[in-house]
Amino acid sequence: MVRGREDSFPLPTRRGPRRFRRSSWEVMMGSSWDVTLNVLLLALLVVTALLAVSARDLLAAVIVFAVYSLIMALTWQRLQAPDLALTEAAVGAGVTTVLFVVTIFRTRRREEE
Amino acid sequence: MKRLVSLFFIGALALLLLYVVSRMPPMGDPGNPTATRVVPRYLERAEEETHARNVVTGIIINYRGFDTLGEVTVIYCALAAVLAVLGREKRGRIRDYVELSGFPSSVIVRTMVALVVPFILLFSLYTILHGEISPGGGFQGGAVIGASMIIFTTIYGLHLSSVKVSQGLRSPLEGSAVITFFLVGVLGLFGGGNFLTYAWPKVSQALHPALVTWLTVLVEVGIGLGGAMVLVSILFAMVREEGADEPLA
Amino acid sequence: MNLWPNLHYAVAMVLFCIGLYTVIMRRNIIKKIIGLNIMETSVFLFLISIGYLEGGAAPVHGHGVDPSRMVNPLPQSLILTAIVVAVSVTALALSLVILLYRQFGTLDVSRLFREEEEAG
Amino acid sequence: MPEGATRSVVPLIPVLLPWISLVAILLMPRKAPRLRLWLCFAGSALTFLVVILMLPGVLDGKTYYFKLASIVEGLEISLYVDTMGYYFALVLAFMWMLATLYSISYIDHKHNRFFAFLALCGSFLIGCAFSRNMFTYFIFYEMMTFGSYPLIIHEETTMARRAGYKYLVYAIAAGTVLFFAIIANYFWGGGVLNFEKWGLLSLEAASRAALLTIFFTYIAGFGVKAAIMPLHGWVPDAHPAAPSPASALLSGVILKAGAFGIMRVIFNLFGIGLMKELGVHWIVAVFACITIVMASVFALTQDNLKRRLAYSSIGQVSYIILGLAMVSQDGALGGVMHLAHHALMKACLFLCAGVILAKTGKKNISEMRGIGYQLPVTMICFSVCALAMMGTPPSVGFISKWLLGSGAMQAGLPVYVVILLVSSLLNAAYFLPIIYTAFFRWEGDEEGAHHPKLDFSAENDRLMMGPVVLLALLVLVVGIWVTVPGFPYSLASRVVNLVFP
Amino acid sequence: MSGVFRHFPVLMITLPIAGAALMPFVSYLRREAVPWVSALFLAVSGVLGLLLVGRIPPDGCVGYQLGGWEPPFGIELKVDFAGYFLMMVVCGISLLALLYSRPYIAREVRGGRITAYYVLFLLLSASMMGFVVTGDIFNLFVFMEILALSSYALVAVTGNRNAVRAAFKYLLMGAPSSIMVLLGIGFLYSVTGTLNMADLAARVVETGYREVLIASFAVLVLAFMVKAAIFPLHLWLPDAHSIAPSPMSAMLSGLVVAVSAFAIARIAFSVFTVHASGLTGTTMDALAAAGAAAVLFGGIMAIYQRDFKMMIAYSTISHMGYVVLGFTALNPEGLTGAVYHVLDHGIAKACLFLCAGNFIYRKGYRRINQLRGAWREMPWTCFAFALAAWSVIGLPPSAGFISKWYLVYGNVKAGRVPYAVILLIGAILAAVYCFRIIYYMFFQSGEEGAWRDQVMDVPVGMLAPTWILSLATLFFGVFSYFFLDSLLKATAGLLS
Repeated sequence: MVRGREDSFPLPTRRGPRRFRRSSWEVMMGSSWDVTLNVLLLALLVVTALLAVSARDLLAAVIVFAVYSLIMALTWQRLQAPDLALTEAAVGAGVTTVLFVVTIFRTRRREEE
Repeated sequence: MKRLVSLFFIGALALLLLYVVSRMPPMGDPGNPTATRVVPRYLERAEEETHARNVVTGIIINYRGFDTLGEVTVIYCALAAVLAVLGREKRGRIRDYVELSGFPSSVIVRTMVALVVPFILLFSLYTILHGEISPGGGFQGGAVIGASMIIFTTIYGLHLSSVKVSQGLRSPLEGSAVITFFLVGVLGLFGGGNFLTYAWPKVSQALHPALVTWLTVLVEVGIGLGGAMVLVSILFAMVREEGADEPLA
Repeated sequence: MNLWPNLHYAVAMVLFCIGLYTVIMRRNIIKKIIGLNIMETSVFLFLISIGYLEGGAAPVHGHGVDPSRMVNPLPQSLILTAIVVAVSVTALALSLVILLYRQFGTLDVSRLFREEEEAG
Repeated sequence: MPEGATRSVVPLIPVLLPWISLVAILLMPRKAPRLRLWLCFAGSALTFLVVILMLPGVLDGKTYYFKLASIVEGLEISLYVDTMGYYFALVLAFMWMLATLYSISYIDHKHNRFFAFLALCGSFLIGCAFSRNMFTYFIFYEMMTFGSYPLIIHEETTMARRAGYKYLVYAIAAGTVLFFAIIANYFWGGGVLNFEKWGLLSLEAASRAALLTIFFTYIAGFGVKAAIMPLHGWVPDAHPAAPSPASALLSGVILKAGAFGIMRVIFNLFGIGLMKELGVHWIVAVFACITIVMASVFALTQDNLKRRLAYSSIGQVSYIILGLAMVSQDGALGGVMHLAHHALMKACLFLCAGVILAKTGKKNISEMRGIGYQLPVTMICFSVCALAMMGTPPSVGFISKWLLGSGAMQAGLPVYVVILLVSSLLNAAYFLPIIYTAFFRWEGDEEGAHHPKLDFSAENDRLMMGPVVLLALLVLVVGIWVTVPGFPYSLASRVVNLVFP
Repeated sequence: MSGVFRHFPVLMITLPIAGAALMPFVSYLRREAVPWVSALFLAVSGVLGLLLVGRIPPDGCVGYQLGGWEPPFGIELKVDFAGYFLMMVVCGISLLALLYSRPYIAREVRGGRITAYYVLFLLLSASMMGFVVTGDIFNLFVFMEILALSSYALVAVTGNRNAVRAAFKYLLMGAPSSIMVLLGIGFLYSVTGTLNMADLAARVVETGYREVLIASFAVLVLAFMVKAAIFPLHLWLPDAHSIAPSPMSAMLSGLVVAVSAFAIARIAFSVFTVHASGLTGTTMDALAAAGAAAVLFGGIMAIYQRDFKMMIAYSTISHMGYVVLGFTALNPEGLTGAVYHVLDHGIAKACLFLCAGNFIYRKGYRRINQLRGAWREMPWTCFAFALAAWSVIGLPPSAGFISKWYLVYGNVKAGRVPYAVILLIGAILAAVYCFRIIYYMFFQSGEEGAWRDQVMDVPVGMLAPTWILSLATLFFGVFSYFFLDSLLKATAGLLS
């Protein structure tokens, strides 16, 4: 039953995986702006993550984490996931950050040595 | 030493994962299993089956509604958990709260927030109600509401906001998401279908689009309200003054 | 191993390991929770990029997009659920942190557990 | 459903009857303690009666079968009365009745606990005797093992506690080994453990190595209860620690449960044919011989009476094992009969020791000079049984030793006869001094003082003296009129004729 | 299964959830009605479950398509006999623990949080029921998260420092493992493109991408090992289980870890069909080794404990090893042993923890050597404890004996005699630590004033659940033949 349903939607067979590997390369190299933007966002993700992890001032870490979430939202937007971008912006960057901030205000701001 | 060992292990893990990733089907390839297996049905049929133009919403609310029931249960559970850990504020005990001082709240900011918040709320309402047409949906809207409440709180302090969104308003609405979802599911049973069936077999085909749409909107609204209230309650529970617990009963 | 076609996956894995490292190694518990969130978001990124389709469009009908050119909506819906789960866990963890700080006056894991040795 | 068996509820009755005692203990008003105890005795007596009533049927070769529960195919909890099981049941029901009677006046504190667990053990033991397969046997056996723990530590002295701890350790280890043996048997033996055949396993069904594993794990598992050296460690501690009726049951019946298990293994599960094929029974026999000799030697060195008796029990139970292990008809007959005979003798001896302890408070043999004049009847019964242990005719001990000897000859191994003679000499060496001290020594005998007069005043307690005298008489009667139906020979010979077609 | 009965499983899962959502109203009306109402909800789903008796075919399973969407597209509940069995176990034990909580919890939990306690309790049991019968792997993840959240919070609910610390430790190990589950699901999805377990089972065999599949299985097993506290990853368990309020410890130790261990079996057998795809061999061997280590480690640690709740917690670690060794034997007997062990271990452990709760409630004692002579004052509790310990050791005729029989037999049949021996050694260790307590309770007399001479046991409201559980161990031992045939069929079906 499942199969039948699947077969009823023939897929574009002109691009098999093998040819695709090359063509993906072409696509990525061809539209260099997209590629650079993607790579830039991913690099920023790693950088912000490392910063958020390594900052000794917890508040700063949280803010950097909010930035990380925003970049994540951007990445997802570029991955054609607008719902998630919206959610991450509202939840990841908004609610989570505020929760962190509240916690820091209730506890202490700096890591102890 | 311990540091080095764990670094080593995590590095090894990273290499392993990267290796696995390198053996995965290439990203974005129309030919890879994820694109060919179940999805085409969703993409082709979602519109006439779930009457939601936004396929994601269709899947969330309809195809995989049970997951979303679980999702709302999770966030309700989170609220219960936070309350079990920190305790809930007494009804109308405003002095339990502390100011979230530390943010500059000049006149400009206050007026700006006062002006902006209503629009945010409007936007979130739009997000909720148009979930099945455009990106967004119940929980996003709820999160936005919650976020706006939280901004309002951080600027105007809990005194005011706790009056505006009092516990008497919140506590009935917190469970609304779960209850709405459960009721819709049970209605599905009475409609002659399975649990969480939206297009009731007992109702004539002609009415199905309206029925499904309205049920979807109902669920979305429930999720939105519930999510927002839960988020706000969690925040309020977290900023409570310590020692404001009820005595041991 | 050629990671270029799967760059998003690779970055997700790297972030996952960063988060894991934080959870395991950092002594400050708020840092641990930040690491937890980084792990979660990395996995979300992973799943979403699994659902990505080269040159695809957002899975929303009505803009005249051919359904076979839409990205995979299933991971997106899963992740939507998972984000909610993540924020719930974070909220609970943070409230635990508040309570711990009330009772121990420290956010440092080593101090918490040193005291445990004394207690037990 | 074993072929030829009549499905009936009869086997269940003696298993359930002892619970009357429990109900009595639980429900009887606290004001009437003696009444409670008598009800316990009534329960045990009824049990014995029911077992006796089954005798004619069993002598006609009837077998009864009752199914309690079936776990899965081939693995059921069911009762089954064949001659062998009935034989054991008869012995233990009798012993247990006498022990209960004796306890009524012997036990002086915590009656409820003691009698409750006495009843439980009786029920479980009869369950062992009547169990249809090794699975059921194991279940009852384990429950019996742990049910007898409170009997051993009843006194709650440090010594008793240490003994109980040792007992538990041995019992748990043995139970685990046994469990493994049963699993292995179930897996390699074709998924059935039933007793009704004479020889269930075969070299066709399982490899030799597997069979050897099963056999020796079984022997090790049951050997702890049957006190085969070097697994005997708990016995010499448990017997002196336990109150005398309990030790009488211990060496009279509970040790025999292990021996009976080995009997089931050799006769029913493996079968004589397979035993001969495997040809490893001599190893068991060697262990048995070592136990017989060593136990007697240890017994020589003991001054505590019950401890000496305990060591003698270790040796005597190994007679049974030896009889089974020399795979010959008379040997088997002797072994099977010795199960009952030794129960009679040793129970009597322990009960005498109990009387001595209760009336004079003396534990050690060195203190017992002239005790034969304070407790004449007791010491006469003691002497009778002691002589029987040495194998002097006319007594049960003589019968079983004679049969074992001829069995050794049949098996063509006269060395066993030598062993038996040596052990008889050793028995004499550790029993005669007791009698000598009791009757031919007295206070100031070196000074030529005349021996004290006999006084029977101390032995006025009928509840205690009754069982002692009865057992002593039986030792003689059963030894003289051997073939009376219902006496051990009538049943044991049937068993052996079935085993050796 | 036809007619209205189709809907019962899903109702069993969702009714307690709805009840949890209604609980704030109830507490707003009458705070003291909360326990009874929540018990009512659980009881109703229990009754629904009982009505299903005989309607679940022992071989094969009943699928229920939520929203009427056929399997690969919608979510499906797959109620096979083993799942149904576990559902009933969860329901029964939760109900008893819930009833027990009513008198007990008021001592330990602040007034306002009692409602939250019951809400979390309902969510916990509902999520476990969903967890064992869901046929969709992401749905499994969702239920696992509800389960995890509610257990973290319930460990900390008393709010005393050690409890909060234990809960945080639990969270720090539990949350990453949840994320790893999601990662594993991602791997699995990326190469199969589906989430339904049956569909996955079909796809896993067809598709290539061996490395990815192996990686996903390893990640999933690792994650669930944390949840089930299999030996090297057990660190959170002793604190959490010993410090949580006793009915909670009963739930956590009796059900939560066991259900997680069952999830490993579920994934191994009904997703990565073990025999069909040779992907799981190494991981399963490693898992079995870990299980064996757990048996020994847990048992030995339990012997050295001074706090009896701690001891029971370590014994749980050892028994999770039993379960793992059972289903890694990869034959119906072993799997049956594992499932049945989940049952009887659940009952016995719950009973032990409730007994411990009784001691704490009445005397506030937590140390083992304080139990000397306990039976003079609390005979009923002591007898219940002894019965449950009997089953934990696995002595006949308790239920533990039956499951031990099948576990050892399954391992022998799989030719893994060393593991069988390890199981038996585990039983010996159990005997050591259980008999020590039994000996203290019955055959020793504590220091003066530790225990009164007249009987003063806990109130009936607490005694009844304890005794029902302790008698249940005997019942499921003696009448095990009611279930075992069907279980053997079911597990054979699960394996083939």
